[in-house]
Amino acid sequence: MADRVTVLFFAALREQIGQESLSVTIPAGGVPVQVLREQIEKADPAIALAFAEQPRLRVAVNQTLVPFEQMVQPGDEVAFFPPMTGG
Amino acid sequence: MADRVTVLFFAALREQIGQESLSVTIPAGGVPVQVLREQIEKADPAIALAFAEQPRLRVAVNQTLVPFEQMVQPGDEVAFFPPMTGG
Amino acid sequence: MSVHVRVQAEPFDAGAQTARLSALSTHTGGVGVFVGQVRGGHGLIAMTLEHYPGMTEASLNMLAHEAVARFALTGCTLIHRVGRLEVGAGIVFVGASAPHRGAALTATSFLIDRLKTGAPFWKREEYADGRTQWVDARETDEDAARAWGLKNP
Amino acid sequence: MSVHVRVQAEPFDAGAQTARLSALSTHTGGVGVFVGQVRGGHGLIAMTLEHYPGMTEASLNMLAHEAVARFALTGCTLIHRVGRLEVGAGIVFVGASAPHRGAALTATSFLIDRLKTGAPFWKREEYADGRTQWVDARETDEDAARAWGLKNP
Repeated sequence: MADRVTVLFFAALREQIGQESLSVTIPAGGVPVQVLREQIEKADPAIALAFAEQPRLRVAVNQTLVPFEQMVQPGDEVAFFPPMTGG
Repeated sequence: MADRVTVLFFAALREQIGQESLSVTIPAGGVPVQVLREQIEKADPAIALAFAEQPRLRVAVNQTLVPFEQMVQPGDEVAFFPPMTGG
Repeated sequence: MSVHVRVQAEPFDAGAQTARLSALSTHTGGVGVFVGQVRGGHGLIAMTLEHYPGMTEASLNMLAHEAVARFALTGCTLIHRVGRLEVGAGIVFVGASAPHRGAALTATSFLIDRLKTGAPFWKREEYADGRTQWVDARETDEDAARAWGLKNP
Repeated sequence: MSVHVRVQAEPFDAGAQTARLSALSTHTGGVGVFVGQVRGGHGLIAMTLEHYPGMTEASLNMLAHEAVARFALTGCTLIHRVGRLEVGAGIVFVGASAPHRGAALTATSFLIDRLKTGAPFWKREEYADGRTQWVDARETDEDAARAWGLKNP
């Protein structure tokens, strides 16, 4: 439990993947977003497919947009989503 | 009467000149605004002074801004005023 | 396409005017609005707006129609007050509706920049100490109007 | 300086919001407003706005404070609706008040350009024939946001 992150999906990604959140175990020292991404892609082909179809995938860690090199620590909230289309 | 134009003054010009309109006789064939201007300046020192203090004097003929070379015909309405400051 | 122009002594209702622009067309995606009001400071208590009746309405109408054509607006509203207006009072309402936001916002800037120096209004300031003073035209306002393309002599 | 940010399902009252901005400070000389609404056409009947609760409010707050600092605003309001919105319905209200018109109008453009691609909202279109479709992000929107200076990754 202490080494888990919450992963969220929004909009088209949420629909394609068929779920809106996951709980994922990561190393206690953390991992870059890119490594977490590959981990969940391997675990679920629906995620791999949805991400592959989304060339401009965005990621937020603890509700702040970040690059994929950003480190994710246990307890963080990580959200993947397509480019935003508000306004 | 047929060879007259109405001359109007607005804003600071109206206050300095102390009147808001004049009726002026011009040649039947018309004159450029510049000639009308010199004519009323000669007729009234208050007008000459007010115009001299207004380096960016504007003129409208029949309610359209025009350059001082524009011809004025009998029956026209000619308005002199400072730069506009609306909005 | 709908143009609405008014010169009036009474206050305008910016909300009702914005709602009217929003409702004009189902093809409208954005409405841009600018409200100019009497700014306080330095002892100013009010402004009196003088205008050239007849030419004012004609100038505003021409300006509104130019904006509609230039920015393909679905609607355009210009309301300018005249008479004595105290600090905080609305002076001018400018509104532009269009299918996309770019046109609505650019038209709003165009309209207020052009209106400032291209329609026959003049402001006289009134101060708490009794002093009154005609507002000088600012070069920057004339530059802003000119930046949209040559128009006034 | 006053910042007002809301994410809500209910309609907003553009008039009341504009009036609030006008009344915030006697130093305000201009209020800029943009209202985005659901544009009809091609059989579109509604849009559903999804968002990322928590991050949405944080993003809008950060954006509003950035605009206040950058343009020396006297006030800034951002209201974004979520849920299902039919053609003609307001989606977003953006408002900025400032001593002078330039800052108010430039801030209004800045806010809507940045909001479009920088706050976690997503639109799904709903057509008369039953078809639904997520709106694709437009490169032009991302260019517009970037033109105000680098911000998003």
